[in-house]
Amino acid sequence: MYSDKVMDHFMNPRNVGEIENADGIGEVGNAKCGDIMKMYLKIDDGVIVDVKFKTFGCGSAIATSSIATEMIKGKTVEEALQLTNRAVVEALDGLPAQKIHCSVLAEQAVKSALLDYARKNSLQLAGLEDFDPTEDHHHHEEEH
Amino acid sequence: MKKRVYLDYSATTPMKQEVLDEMLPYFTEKFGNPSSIHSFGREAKQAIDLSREQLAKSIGAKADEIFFTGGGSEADNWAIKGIAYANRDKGNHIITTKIEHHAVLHTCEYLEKNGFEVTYLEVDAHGRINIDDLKSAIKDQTILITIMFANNEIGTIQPIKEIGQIAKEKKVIFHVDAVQAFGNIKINVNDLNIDLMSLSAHKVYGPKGIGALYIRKGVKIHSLIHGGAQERRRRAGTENLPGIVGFGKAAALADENLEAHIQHVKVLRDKLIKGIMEKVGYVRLNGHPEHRLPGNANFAFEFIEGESLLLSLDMLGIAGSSGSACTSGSLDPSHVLMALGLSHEIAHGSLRLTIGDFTTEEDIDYVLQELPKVVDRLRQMSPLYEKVKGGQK
Amino acid sequence: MKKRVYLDYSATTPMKQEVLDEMLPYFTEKFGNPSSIHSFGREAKQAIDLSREQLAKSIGAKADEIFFTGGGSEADNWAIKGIAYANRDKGNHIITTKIEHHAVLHTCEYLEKNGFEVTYLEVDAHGRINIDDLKSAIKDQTILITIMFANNEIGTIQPIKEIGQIAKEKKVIFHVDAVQAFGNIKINVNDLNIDLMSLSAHKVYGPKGIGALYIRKGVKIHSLIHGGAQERRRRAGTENLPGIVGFGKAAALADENLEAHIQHVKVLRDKLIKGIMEKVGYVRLNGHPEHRLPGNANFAFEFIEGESLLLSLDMLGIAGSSGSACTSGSLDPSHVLMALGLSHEIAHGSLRLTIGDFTTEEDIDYVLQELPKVVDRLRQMSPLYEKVKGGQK
Ligand SMILES: Cc1ncc(COP(=O)(O)O)c(C=O)c1O
Ligand SMILES: Cc1ncc(COP(=O)(O)O)c(C=O)c1O
Ligand code: FES
Ligand code: FES
Repeated sequence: MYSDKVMDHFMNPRNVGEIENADGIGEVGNAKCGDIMKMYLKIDDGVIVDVKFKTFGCGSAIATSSIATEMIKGKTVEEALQLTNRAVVEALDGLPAQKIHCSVLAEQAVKSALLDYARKNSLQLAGLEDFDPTEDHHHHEEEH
Repeated sequence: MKKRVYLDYSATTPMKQEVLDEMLPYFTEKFGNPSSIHSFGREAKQAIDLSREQLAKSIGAKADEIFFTGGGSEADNWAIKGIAYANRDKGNHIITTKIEHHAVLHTCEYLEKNGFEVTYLEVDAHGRINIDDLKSAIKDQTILITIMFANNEIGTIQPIKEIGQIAKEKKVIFHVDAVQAFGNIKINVNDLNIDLMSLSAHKVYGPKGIGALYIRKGVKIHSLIHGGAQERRRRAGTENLPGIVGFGKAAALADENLEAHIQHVKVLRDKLIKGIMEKVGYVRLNGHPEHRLPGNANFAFEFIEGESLLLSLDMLGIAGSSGSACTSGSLDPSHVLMALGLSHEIAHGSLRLTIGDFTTEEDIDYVLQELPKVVDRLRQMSPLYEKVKGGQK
Repeated sequence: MKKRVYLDYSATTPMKQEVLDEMLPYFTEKFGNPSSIHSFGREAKQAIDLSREQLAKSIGAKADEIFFTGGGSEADNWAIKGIAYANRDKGNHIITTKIEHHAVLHTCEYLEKNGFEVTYLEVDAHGRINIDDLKSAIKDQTILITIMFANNEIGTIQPIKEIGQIAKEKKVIFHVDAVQAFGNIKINVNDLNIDLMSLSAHKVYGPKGIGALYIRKGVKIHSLIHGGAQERRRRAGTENLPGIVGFGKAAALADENLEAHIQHVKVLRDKLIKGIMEKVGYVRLNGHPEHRLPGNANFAFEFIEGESLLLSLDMLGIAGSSGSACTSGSLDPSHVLMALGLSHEIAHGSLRLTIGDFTTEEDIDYVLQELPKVVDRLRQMSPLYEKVKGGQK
């Protein structure tokens, strides 16, 4: 069902936890849908120097959060904004069709934390103009 | 090899060696078509007759009231559609519950699209229907009551005897999905006033792909599968000979061993429940405390999600199941857990562990040792648990 | 032990040892429910995926166009009812033939009682339809053409390619009952423009109680068995795991060995036909002389009745079948033989001997030695024969 990469990130998730006095915190999803992702960013000079997450969700939700933190750690804010759910899926060697939305959630969580950072620092970040972290992206696609 | 602990007996069971031994000759040697009049056909026919008797005996029915099907789902579909269409002139109303298996629910929904009206009875927090609700749901147009004997997820057993009594008084046909109950509860279709009953072999250490529908003599029903004259013209198709032989044997074994089986699984199940309740916080037992299948344990662990729990257990060789939406690929968690009134979050964190004849005390000890650690690890990752620890809850 | 010569391969086949070997682990060890996400479930799922590919490959389809069923009859019922109800808004007319298997005919008759109109095409003396008849039967309301690939009694093969071409031109869905043809004729669903096709494992040395429906991608169909999400939500019920594994293997073997199989059975069949024609008088071959299944021989012996013929052969260990009414317990002889225009008497005297992979030349020699004696003995008892001998005919 899941690739070895997914299982690795699920069983040994990287960067689990919280950051005190984080520069940006994002939370997406809701428990009703069965998944909540919370992302903490420490940002220094426009560079993400530390990132932590907590996730309530399925194996793929945990794995996507984990790999997303790895993918943005050490990157600039602008680079992190380029993270797409597709890139997350590729980095995990694929996800089952009905689990793609978990990767969307990971992208949203990162963006939502960056938005928080931007607001706190009164910055305008290109790519976040239309971003609405409360939008429901939990679509379980049906297989036919 | 890695340790493997199978605790998903309600999903399916391994076949017993005695059942396989019984079936083996019918694949390559005694392979005749039971409809054929030559010796190959006759020996096949005899084997089927014997199985039919074994099955009938195990539920207190007559052999000619047993009709073999391709499984429990076919039996449910046949019973419900077959009765609905055969009694269309009498009425169009069907009564069932909110916690039936999908084979019943989706069949009822299909009938709703085709001119039938269906009442889905609510259940209480433990998953039992209220008898008064049933009574008041019955009306002149009611042609069928279809209620499961015991639920596959939470194990809750319905008051079948009372329901049967009411159905009889009101002259409404009563179908029971006993796929989970069979082999776990003594069933006598006459004592319970059951008119039709669905069974499936793979839940009782028999083969997959074979089931049966008990149809009380005199009950008018349409066929679901038309064609040849098999099963006394009611269910067409060359008989699944080894499957039927295996089902007969499995039913006979289940009947013989019923008491010992119940005792064995109940002791282990109770140990499991007690252990988990002691070792893990924020956990509850779903389903009825007493009126439940002897081998069923269904827990709701707060703050975590079922699929990640299952996957973690699977890495440890422990096989269970969950009513989480993430497992099924559908948007909502199990309709059964929702019908109990559980919140989405709680329903998401459900874990069903079902115990069977091959489960050992060591298996349970292993689970009691590993499961609390897994729950803890996942909770450490959960943003919901954070709040509890932080005293926000 | 008494000699036993099985010549009823069209009724059912013994399973091949290779098929059984493939199935065996899935009863007691790899017994998981394919819907479960744990390791037991995943290994089951993988096995099913492989079988689906084997089956798809053998008919030139894609794996996701194969849906497993509980047998050939279920596949026929599903295809016909499922297409009829899913296309009810487009029309209510179905075209079939007079010589279909009962799984098709009785399903069509059932639909006739429920608002559909069915045209039953005539066949010629050899059992083939006339393509012009088909063309003129198609009208605006026609939603389905269902015609069997090869007939189970007389072995006659229909002009499936031409029919598929017409169906495609007229945009009518085309279902083929290929239960008898599969494994005996190379079939490619794309070359033949087949939209749906029914298969059954037990006719090709696979297990009983498992079949499949090929459904071309994009074809809209209702479910016959509602419930769980198995078979991509189209056919509910816990999968018959060992059955599916066995069917996959049987299909792969049939595909690999097709040429050798055809060669083997055809040589023996031709020897049988030639021998009988030479040794017995007043006999004819039913079905088409060339367009027929390689293993099928169907004789009409005048002046005698099929059941007594079968019983006599059975005493000698020879297993065959007959279209005689006395065999089936119904009043009329086989609808297939009647559709050929045979008189009742002739139809009554029919004997089908079908040859398979395990048939040997000695088997045929034995039949050629015994059958003429049996026919003769029965004729000596027959008042009809008396008249012939007396020169009254
Ligand atoms: C042409 C044909 N169609 C359908 C069937 C039904 O298949 P099954 O016996 O697997 O239900 C058979 C055989 O019985 C057959 O010969
Ligand atoms: C209560 C209940 N009904 C019906 C079924 C369907 O039986 P089968 O899987 O044999 O089709 C099941 C099991 O899957 C069940 O648990
Ligand atoms: S969190 Fe529900 S599918 Fe991933
Ligand atoms: S002659 Fe006896 S049933 Fe036909």
